[in-house]
Amino acid sequence: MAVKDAGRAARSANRASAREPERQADPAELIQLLTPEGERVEHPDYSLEISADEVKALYRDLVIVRRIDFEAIALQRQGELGIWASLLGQEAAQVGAGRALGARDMAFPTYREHGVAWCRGLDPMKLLELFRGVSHGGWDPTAHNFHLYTIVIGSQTLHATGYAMGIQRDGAVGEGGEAVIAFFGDGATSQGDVNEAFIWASVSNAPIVFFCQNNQWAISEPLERQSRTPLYMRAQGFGFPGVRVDGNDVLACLAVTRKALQAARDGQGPTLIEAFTYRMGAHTTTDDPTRYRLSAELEAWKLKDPIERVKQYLIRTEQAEMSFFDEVDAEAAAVGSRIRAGCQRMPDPTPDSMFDNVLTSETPQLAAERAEFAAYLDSFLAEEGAR
Amino acid sequence: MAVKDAGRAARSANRASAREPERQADPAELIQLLTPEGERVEHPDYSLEISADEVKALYRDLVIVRRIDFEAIALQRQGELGIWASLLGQEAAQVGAGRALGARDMAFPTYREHGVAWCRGLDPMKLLELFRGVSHGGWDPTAHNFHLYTIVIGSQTLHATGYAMGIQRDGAVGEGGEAVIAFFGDGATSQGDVNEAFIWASVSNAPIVFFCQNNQWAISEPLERQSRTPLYMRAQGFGFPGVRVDGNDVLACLAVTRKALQAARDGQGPTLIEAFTYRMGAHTTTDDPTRYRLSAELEAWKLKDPIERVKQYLIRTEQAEMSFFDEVDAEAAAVGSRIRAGCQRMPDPTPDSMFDNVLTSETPQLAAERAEFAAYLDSFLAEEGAR
Amino acid sequence: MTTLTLSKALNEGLRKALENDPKALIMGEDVGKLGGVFRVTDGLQKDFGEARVIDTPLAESGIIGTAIGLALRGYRPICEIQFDGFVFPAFDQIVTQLAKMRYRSLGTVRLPVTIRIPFGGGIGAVEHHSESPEALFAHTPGLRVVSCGDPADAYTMIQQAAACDDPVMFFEPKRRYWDKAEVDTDSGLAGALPMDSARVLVPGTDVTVLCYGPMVRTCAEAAVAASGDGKSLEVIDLRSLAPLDTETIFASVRKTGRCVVVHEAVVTGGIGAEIAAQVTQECFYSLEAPVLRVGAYTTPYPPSRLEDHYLPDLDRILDAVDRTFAY
Amino acid sequence: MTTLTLSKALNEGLRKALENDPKALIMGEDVGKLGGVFRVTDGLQKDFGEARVIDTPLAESGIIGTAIGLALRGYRPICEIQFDGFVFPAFDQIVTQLAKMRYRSLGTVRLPVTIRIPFGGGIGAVEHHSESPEALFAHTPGLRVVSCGDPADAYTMIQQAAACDDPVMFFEPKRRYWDKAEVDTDSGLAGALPMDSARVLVPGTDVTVLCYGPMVRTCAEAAVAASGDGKSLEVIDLRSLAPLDTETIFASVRKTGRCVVVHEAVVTGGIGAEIAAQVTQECFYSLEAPVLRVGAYTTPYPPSRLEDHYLPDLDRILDAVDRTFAY
Ligand SMILES: Cc1ncc(C[n+]2csc(CCOP(=O)(O)OP(=O)(O)O)c2C)c(N)n1
Ligand SMILES: Cc1ncc(C[n+]2csc(CCOP(=O)(O)OP(=O)(O)O)c2C)c(N)n1
Ligand SMILES: [Mg+2]
Ligand SMILES: [Mg+2]
Repeated sequence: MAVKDAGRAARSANRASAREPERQADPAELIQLLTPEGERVEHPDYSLEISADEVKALYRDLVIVRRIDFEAIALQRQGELGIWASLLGQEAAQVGAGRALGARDMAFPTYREHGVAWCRGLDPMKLLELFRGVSHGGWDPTAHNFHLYTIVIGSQTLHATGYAMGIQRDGAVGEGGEAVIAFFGDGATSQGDVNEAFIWASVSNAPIVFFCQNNQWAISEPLERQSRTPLYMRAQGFGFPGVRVDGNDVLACLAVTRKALQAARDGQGPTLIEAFTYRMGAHTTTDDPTRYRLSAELEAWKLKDPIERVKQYLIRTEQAEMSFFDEVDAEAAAVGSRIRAGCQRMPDPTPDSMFDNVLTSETPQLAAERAEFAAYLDSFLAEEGAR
Repeated sequence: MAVKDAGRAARSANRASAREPERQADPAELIQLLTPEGERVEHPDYSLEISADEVKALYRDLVIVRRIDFEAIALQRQGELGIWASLLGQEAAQVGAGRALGARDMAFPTYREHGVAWCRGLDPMKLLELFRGVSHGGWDPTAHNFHLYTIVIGSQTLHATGYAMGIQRDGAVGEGGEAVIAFFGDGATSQGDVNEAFIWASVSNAPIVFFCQNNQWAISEPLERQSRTPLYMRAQGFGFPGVRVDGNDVLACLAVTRKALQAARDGQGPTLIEAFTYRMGAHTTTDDPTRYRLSAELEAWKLKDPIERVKQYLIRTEQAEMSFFDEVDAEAAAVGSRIRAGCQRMPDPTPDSMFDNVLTSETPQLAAERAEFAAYLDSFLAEEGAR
Repeated sequence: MTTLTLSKALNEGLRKALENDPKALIMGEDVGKLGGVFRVTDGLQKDFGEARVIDTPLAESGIIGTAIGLALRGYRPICEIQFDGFVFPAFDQIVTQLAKMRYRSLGTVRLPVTIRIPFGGGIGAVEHHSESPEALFAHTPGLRVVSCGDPADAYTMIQQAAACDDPVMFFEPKRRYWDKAEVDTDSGLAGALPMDSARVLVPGTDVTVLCYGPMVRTCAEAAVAASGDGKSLEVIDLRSLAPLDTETIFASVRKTGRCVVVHEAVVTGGIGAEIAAQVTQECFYSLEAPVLRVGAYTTPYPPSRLEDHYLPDLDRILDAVDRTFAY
Repeated sequence: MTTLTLSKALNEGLRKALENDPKALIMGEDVGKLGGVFRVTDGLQKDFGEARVIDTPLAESGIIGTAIGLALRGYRPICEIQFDGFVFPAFDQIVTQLAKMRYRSLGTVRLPVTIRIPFGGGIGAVEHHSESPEALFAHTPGLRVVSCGDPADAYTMIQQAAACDDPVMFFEPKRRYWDKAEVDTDSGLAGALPMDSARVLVPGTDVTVLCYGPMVRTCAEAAVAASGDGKSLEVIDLRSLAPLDTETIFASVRKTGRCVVVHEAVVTGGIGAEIAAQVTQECFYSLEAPVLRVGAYTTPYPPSRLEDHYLPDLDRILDAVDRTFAY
């Protein structure tokens, strides 16, 4: 009874909050340069001069990162990986943003930016190490100007902002300047840290681009749980521009990110980019989306596939032979088998290594624990020896 | 040398961020019903029907709360209080908002809302207890629908939002509904919690008014440290309305807060009100503003004094005799001497009371500590007895 | 009596809590349609509605902060933190607000807020999904900190936590979610062992072994193994970490004269330290050996391929037991 | 040699740090023109500019999060948390990011970030301004946790912290900011006692008294008082809480056979618990009495009018010393 009442109150509460869920991007506000059908369209603010070879290079990236993702999912199924966070559907957003970056720009990813990792030149094996449980990442962020994956939602946006403040202090803003890009999801926008990053960046006018991949879902939570306005609008309130781009359009993502990065390098401060896309797969390999979303939604998005439209464009405009697509597929397959083989061969770290790199110098206490552990392990070998 | 470089980089960085500091409210966006000169002006969206008696009642509140503040500062100087956070200059914002509240509405203050406390009917002695170090507040929030003071910046905004979600679940939105008001400062807007409160409130369309007293300073930090846009604009990005009101205009604060509260009660969700005002005193009695701001600024704001303009208005419109002002002064003086006397008489809590109210039932461990402490105290009495 | 997994037992306990008190709420990330990543809230939103089983935005400080507000309005929120490693954004609200508000209000405010946290490792997860932060909360006056070790306790203790008028940090042994056992879902809370009492799980005479959460089963197995080589372990499931049921602990140690504390958390500054200090002070003359602690090394949680080396296991517990006899 | 207050000694130490390394930065709320609420950064922004002494927005998570980013860019931020009770909004960034990033990166990343925290009570402040949260950080691998007890150490240790390539939680004894002493500002760090070494402040033979931060002076005074009734206390300033200088601690306890740990923090789960556990294990046969702990009771910090009852003082320390002789 009382339960019922609460239920009723609830429904009314929900009614009250039932503003039209903002899920479909209003075309007017969605920046697009390549339609789902593969037609090239112009945008007043975002012209893009791009050669056939450049488009083909992007296509190659898209196909390869999808293949890496595909292989990783298979490896997880076979028990070679503990878990995998698929980027399926977000290839264009990641390749577009990734290829917009200059060598000296710095990228701060979440745990899903495999496509950006590829563009930065990080060996996919490094990603597999993490998801296999062999390391927590363990690559050198300075090697490819690609920071470690960050799993705690939103934390990296503050690291990115601080890094950008460092660029200012190095006097590396303006002519030949450097910029930072911070990746995060739609769900992350609810975290205090992300909002604090917006504030720090705007107040210090830091050279940073906030790249939000709005893939419509935070695990099982639809965007309405995080916001009742389009996410790109958040930026205005903090005093810097926000734009929404078709996240399945690699050309638009490239153009919009390039422009925002250049503005940052020139000292014009931060930009928020909302890449409107869709998580076509499960949140991770342990997730079951059938519990919370309809397959119809997926079907609708399949028509906006980020790769197919580029292929159609290249074919329609006769910028690529069929052989090109076969070559790319073959290359992707090669990358796939390389990482599959590499993953199966990947050794576990030595037990003793778990004591490494806690601090720059090992404390006596930790040294003692390390020794104790070694002795303990030996005791078993001894036992076995005894047998 | 390297230091110099950094310095130079810094200045360029600072130059980069030197957007015009947004300190003077653009009159266009500042809602005002009573000018600093005491002239009644109309505003298209905020009409206010108010009787002479009602204005006089507001005047009385303003004078009394300033007097309470004045006494408290004196008591701190005399060592009767450990510290005091003065509301000098913010009386209109607090009385306007405080008097807009209905009996069933709930208020969540910071540590400076002495004026709101007065409007809610909380005995000022309770506030003195806190600043004297006799309690951490200790009043019953339900007695006057006025929550405890919260010192950790921003925390209370989430409590207020949750409380508002409770109102929704009680079905107390709509006809004869209830609302919540959360107070916080300009500095608080940088805290993650405040931004999360904005998100929760908008997503759940909670019946809440966010009342930000922008007194231009967060201790020594001017508003530019927290934002490069007017604070009321933050709301738009989160999907609810934000308005800026002349925080030294009690009529405007009353009208704007009333309207926002009514919208909340009616189920129209949250509103952010930025009350543009000025902290005329030190941050607290331990602060020394001369270290970080010019007295000229204070002089300029004195011309906008929240009390004087009401007095001028009452006189000019002949709504009050001179005797009225004398009566109010006398009443304020009486309140002043009552709290002065009460404060000096205020006993310390019993030592044993520090063990009370940790949990709803005392754990054996705490009971043991309490006993141990008692025995320890007795040992001294014993010693003294022995002498 | 029905056979339930620990996670299903929690689910049934939560259902009872929602049935018994219309003010009880569940809130967290993905607790609705998904039923939580471990399915602990499975089906509850369907049956009790979105107003009582609340899918929140993705921010832990917001979850706890609004839960406090709901409690001030008379509700009894049961919050889920999705994984141990994600409680930290909420740390400020828990430590400075939730734990202190009753004290601050001189007892006029009650905050019946339960915070459920799946904790501990052993499931091969990535970073931040295998932490054991319980000691941080046990060092914070104003909070109750408990942990269940088996399905039966899971079923009762979650209901006791929900019914408690104090804030309760409720630590669920993640890797035991799939453990099955008989649970009596008909019996009410009336006769149940209080949430803050420890339980002697395996009576014994030679060494007292103290544990909680995921280590309870491991220690019970250690007792069996030890009895093989003629050592009698008394295994005590602490259940409550704040307050500690010192009466039960001291009684056992006075009897056995030896004590080993086992937890997954880092040994340095962990619950075991507090227990060792108190046991030594109260049972000084009974102790044949110092209290030994078995737990994680003083490093961050390692990559999962190494977690079996990092976490206490049967062998390391028996090793510690042997060492107590070396004194 | 010049006579400096502890707060001025920190100020001079910070100045040296900024002079010696162009990458060193100071950041926090009100650290600029105001010089911090305790004036520890007084005059530094004037002399080093706004780029190196950074007035931040009002958000602690933002301060530490951006400091991490600045460190990744090669800077060495020294952050100020205005009061102990306000470190909690930054807890997530400290515990999940700052403490773990070196480990996560297999050593490729260094995060030389120092976090200064005025801590402890005794100044008659309102709630949240008198906390002692150090144990929470000492339980977190990947952080160094230190505290200075006098102006000389304040001057050297803050420079050592700034020069350290690891994250350092630097706890400053708030109520001792105004204590004066001779400080040798000419001597460099070369010959200085390492930051992670304890110091035998008062040599003695009967009881080892361990302390840090604000309790150092109190314990030294207790030693004088005790010598009056013929008891010789050996007072050790721990200085480093993570790691602990156990060598110095154990050597002293093996000599005296008795040990009392003193801190302002809540005894339950405090640093004293870890020390008691380790000392008992390592000095089991030397101990005449259990390690006793003197600290705050298991309640939130009370209103300041009661803090003198809540905090350890000379009498309670002597009382504990007497009790160790009762065994
Ligand atoms: C602080 C924190 N809370 C909870 C989680 C658990 N979690 C992992 S991913 C995720 C959803 C993130 O959604 P979104 O930001 O949209 O990114 P996406 O996964 O869609 O790319 C959650 C809740 C976490 N990793 N960190
Ligand atoms: C989380 C936290 N950090 C720091 C402080 C210290 N502090 C107290 S008041 C204050 C400034 C607050 O400024 P604002 O929000 O503008 O409110 P005002 O004092 O101006 O009314 C600061 C930094 C605090 N109380 N809480
Ligand atoms: Mg998402
Ligand atoms: Mg202010």
